Amino acid sequence: MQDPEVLAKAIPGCERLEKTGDDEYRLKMKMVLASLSGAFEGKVRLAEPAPPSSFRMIVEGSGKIGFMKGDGVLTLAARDGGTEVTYDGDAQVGGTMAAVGNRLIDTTAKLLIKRFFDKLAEESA
Amino acid sequence: MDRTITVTVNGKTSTHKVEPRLLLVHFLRDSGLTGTHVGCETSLCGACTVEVNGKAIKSCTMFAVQADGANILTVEGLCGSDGKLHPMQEAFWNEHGLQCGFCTPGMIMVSKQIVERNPNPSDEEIREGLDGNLCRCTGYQHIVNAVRTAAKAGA
Amino acid sequence: MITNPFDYAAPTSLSEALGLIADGAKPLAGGMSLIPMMKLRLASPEHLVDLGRLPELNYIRDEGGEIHIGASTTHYDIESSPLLRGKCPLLHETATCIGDIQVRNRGTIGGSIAHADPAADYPAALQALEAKIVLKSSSGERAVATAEFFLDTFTTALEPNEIVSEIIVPTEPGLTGTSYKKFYQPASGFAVVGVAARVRQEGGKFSLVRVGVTGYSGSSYRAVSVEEALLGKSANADSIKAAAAQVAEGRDANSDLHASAAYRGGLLVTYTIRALTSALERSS
Amino acid sequence: MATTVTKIDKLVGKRVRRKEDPRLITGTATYVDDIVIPAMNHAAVVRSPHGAAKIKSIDISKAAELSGVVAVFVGADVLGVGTVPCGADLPGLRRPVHHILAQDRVYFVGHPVAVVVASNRYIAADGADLVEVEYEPVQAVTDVEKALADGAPAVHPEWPDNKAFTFSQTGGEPDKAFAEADVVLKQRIISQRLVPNPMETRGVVAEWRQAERALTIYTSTQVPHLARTILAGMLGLEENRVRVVAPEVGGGFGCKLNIYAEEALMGFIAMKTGRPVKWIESRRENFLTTIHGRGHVDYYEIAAKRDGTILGLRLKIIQDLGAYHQLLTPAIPTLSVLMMPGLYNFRNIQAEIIGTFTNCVPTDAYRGAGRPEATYGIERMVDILAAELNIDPAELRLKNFVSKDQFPFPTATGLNYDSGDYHATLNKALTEIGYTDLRKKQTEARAQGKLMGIGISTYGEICAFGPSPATPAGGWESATVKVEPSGKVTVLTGSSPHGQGEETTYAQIAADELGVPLDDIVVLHGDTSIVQYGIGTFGSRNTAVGGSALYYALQDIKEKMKKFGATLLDCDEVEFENGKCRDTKSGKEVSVGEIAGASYRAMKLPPGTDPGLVATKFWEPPNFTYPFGAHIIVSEVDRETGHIEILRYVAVDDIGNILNPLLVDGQLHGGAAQGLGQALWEQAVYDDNGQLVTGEFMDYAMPRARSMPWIESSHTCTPSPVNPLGVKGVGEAGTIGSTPAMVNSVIDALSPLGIRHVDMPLTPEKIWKIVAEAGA
Repeated sequence: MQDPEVLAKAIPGCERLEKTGDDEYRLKMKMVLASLSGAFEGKVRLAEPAPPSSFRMIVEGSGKIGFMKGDGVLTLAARDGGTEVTYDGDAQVGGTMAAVGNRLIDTTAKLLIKRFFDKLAEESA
Repeated sequence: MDRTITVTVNGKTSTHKVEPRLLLVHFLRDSGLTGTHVGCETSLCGACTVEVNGKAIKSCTMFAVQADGANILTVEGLCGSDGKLHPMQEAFWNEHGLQCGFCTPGMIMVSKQIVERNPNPSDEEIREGLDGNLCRCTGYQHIVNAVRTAAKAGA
Repeated sequence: MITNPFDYAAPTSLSEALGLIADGAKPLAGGMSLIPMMKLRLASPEHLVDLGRLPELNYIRDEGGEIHIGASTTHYDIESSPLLRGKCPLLHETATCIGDIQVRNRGTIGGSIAHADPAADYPAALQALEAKIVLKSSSGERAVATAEFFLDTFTTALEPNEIVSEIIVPTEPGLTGTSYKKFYQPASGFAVVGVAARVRQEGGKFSLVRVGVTGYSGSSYRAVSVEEALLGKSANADSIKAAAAQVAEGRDANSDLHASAAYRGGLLVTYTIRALTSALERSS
Repeated sequence: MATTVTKIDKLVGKRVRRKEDPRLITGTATYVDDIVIPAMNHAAVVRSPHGAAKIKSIDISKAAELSGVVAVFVGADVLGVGTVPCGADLPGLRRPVHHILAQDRVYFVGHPVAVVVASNRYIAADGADLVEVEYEPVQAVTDVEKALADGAPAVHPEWPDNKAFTFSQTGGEPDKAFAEADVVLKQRIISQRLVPNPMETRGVVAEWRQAERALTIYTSTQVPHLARTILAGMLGLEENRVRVVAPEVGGGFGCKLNIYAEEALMGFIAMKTGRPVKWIESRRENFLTTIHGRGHVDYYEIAAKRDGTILGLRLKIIQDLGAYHQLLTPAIPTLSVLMMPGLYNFRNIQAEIIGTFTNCVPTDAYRGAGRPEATYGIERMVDILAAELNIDPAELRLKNFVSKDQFPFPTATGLNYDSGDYHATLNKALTEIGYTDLRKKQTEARAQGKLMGIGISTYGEICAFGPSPATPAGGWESATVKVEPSGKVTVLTGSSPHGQGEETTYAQIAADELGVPLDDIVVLHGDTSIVQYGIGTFGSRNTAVGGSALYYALQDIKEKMKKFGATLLDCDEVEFENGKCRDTKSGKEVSVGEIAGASYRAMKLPPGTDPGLVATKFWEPPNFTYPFGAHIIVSEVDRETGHIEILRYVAVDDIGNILNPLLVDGQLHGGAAQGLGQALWEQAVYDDNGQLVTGEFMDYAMPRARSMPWIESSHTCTPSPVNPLGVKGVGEAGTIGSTPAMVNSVIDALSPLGIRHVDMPLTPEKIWKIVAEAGA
């Protein structure tokens, strides 16, 4: 799961993920959410590893339409013969994106996180 | 890329080449009808209100190409050919329904629609009707007075 | 605030429009959500297909127990339709709560639900009405239940080549009481929470209860647990109050500047009670 | 022989509908964006998306290559242009250098970084999107108290404590007063940041004529003459080469009492490119880059005797200045200090201001400018004291008011209140709302579990800015009266009204003084090439200062007309009345028109008199004026949702003489809307990274028609002795009076739950939480 290739596939709209250092990657992504779309550049950092059960992942990106930042701890646990991934953290979206309504920020961030996990589950299955 | 549109604005029909992304409000303003104003970009202030085919709409949230074939009325078209003010204009003047005047064309256009649809509106109905238009000067009280007065005068 | 450039087509037949959409063009309905996003350059579609010139999508028809509404029908048409006012008052009432006069004059029901803003008004009513949503593409059409249509924020069952073409709502027998109650966000007028209720009673007991919720979470939903808790129970304030407490069951609350998750939860219960109470009053 | 004189009805005091309205209601007025000059380009500004960052590089190549783009400028290109000025001066004030485009750092979201000039606004916007700026974000600080904490990020690295200045003032013997007090109450009170939001955003059109070395700047401003002087300096031009025109201005509320980077930038672009250029601020830009108002965290302490006698007030203001000083930024909180005594008789004050930098857009004058903050704080403290002492808040106020025989009243902060009868105003408001009955109703409502509140605010304010020593660029105003050869009258005023209606009120004054019909008078303003010089419109000063200048100019004109009249009538003594000079002996008359014609024809000049009928007066007011009033709001709180319903709003304002009640009502209603906006809905919220969360109308809740109550407005009248018109000023009264009345009303509603204070805005969520936590 800490494999950059897997991460690249799981991060919604990820176009490129380049290793820039220990546990640090440069990220290029295009977020598409219904009619909303925007390119972001930023970085992904993995920290506080406690293999195999948990690590912290920080995703930061910015682009013309705003910013996004996700920071959370992923925990893996064996369950019913599979692996259950849980996530505790939050995501922020800001900039021009916020201009269409603060009401959309939280729900959009949640949606992106959900997509990430769905994809992650798919990729690691 | 440009498209040709034919529109009737304040009774005059003409044909124009426009870029698809040209907003109706910019189209109108660029043609010299600068009474229609732009006050925001999120469709919440109503300063750009005009009538398209008899319906009050926000012209900053419509492309000129969408108005192809439409009949458009702006604040400049409210006066009679003799220059006589529309009763709603007259009421805004008499009741001091404006201060800086920037929101006024949009206010007048939407007020006209309020009274057309409800010839005898209560104050509450007037206030609801004005919900899509912001005014920072008047606190709305004189605008409500103006709409009520115009309605009574049969505007 | 100016959009990026785009190509524009305004087909006059639905099949032509669907062909363009199949080729990747973005449908433009009333534009009340899409155009502001384009102006802020948050959305930059390269091709727009204007659905505003398709008479095939603009109608309100009574077809034996159901009302069929074309997707291009504006909120104002719905608000002012005597047919809907008489036979589907919930949709009428909901339409009056949307935006403002200018937005209602231009915005369409199909555009609104396809956009799937989590705080839009119609979804609550459509959930409560168990409306069917007809989706069309150049390769065919299908009808989807409201509950299966709204999936998440801005996310619906629409495939990229599909558009919403029609909404089908039931006609209400006179004994059904309906109500839509909305707590307005003070700046934008969107629903912080909105609750649509639809009830019938027989012999002092609830014989039908439908509750649709918008604004509370990423997507609208039917509060089935409230419905089940009330069915067959005495039609009174106490039972409503007890059942309404379950309205958020299984849902994750949105949180924003205007309402934290906890406050939204409190509002939702209150508005569920108010909508059900008002619907009950209207049901006899 | 006696002639009967037909008495012409005076216009002053009448509800005269406005002369400016025909152009506004027909959509034919000219705002900045309505100005089109041949060959005009359009500019779009590239702005920082970060609250704080270093600029590592700017790549303009893609933008410059875009077809239709004429020029792109960045910080390095504008180093020759002067910096954005601050007219306020305080001892030890730290002044950040404020270039018109960012240099190596950005300090707030919206900070201008580059500008793209193109043949139309669409291409300019496309070009701006193509400018690539590489930033290295650094930690921002947006909360004013966090900015003062140890280890806070430095907004300006050269001043790590983020303090721009500290200021203190003491009046009387506050330490003694507090030592002797039976009761000392403390409260932290926030006046949150607000966005002025005039419906017309800012906008500039600049045109340079090289051969004449003449620059014309059309700008949506409240201060055209000041703008000319300052912009000329910034652009290295002599001021007589610069013409500034404030065309129709779509609202200002203080935010256009300023000099902005874009005004100089457009001048620079016009000069550099040789082509006219237009820039129109988007609403988004307006939220991010036009000044905000308020932004106080205040610490109050009130000292009183057990009988309710207020002894003194202490106040520490932590002022959120934002990242830079705009024109008056640091001066605004000093007005709060001046206002501290309110309408009350106590003589002991102690105040401290800590002017604090944050990574936010600067604060500056917004309707009321410092006075609403102070009035809100005082009126909250009086209510808190009333609750503590269990004294009725109306009674407590009446007990502590300065009484009408104490005027002129010197205050502990060094002001000299001109005139007033505070008891009369509050008593009138109490009568109109039926206070005694209302309190009984409230008791009944409470018994039924209802949360009903009655909120009183009695405010005073400092208006008619003002004596020149108290105003950064001079506080006088000017007027020219020209009686044209036909007898028609042109008035030029140095004030620059933009909605207040002085084209009408000044015409009323002139019509009455000269006895000519209103329609014969034209009032011109806002163009430095037409108007002599002037200060502008702000601080509720137009009628009191500009109107007085006009009044005196009219007296000069009348004197001169009398001389011509006597010559024409060939007599020694004439009276001037109702537009005619009359020989007091023969009763023979000549009209203004006849006199005017003769004065320009100049066939026969009175001894020692020059031809023509033009008079100019620059008038310096001897003092501020001090309007006051009492606002009472009745409200009810919905326990289940926290929603606040305004049941009644009674306002009694004393603004001295009233020239046009229709316009006065309009000013009060609009002011009240902005004040209620602060109390209930509006807030500029920055997150920790410097993003403005309420940066569009989507989230910044403006007062709307359906949210505003009906305002029952009436008046008492104590004419000001400071000016010949006896007026005090009304522009800010509604804003100042409404906010505390609203909050006091809601706190009164919540008082059975033990609540003494809640910070604004009183959002339903805050109220709901309080009710929920009280378990009620």
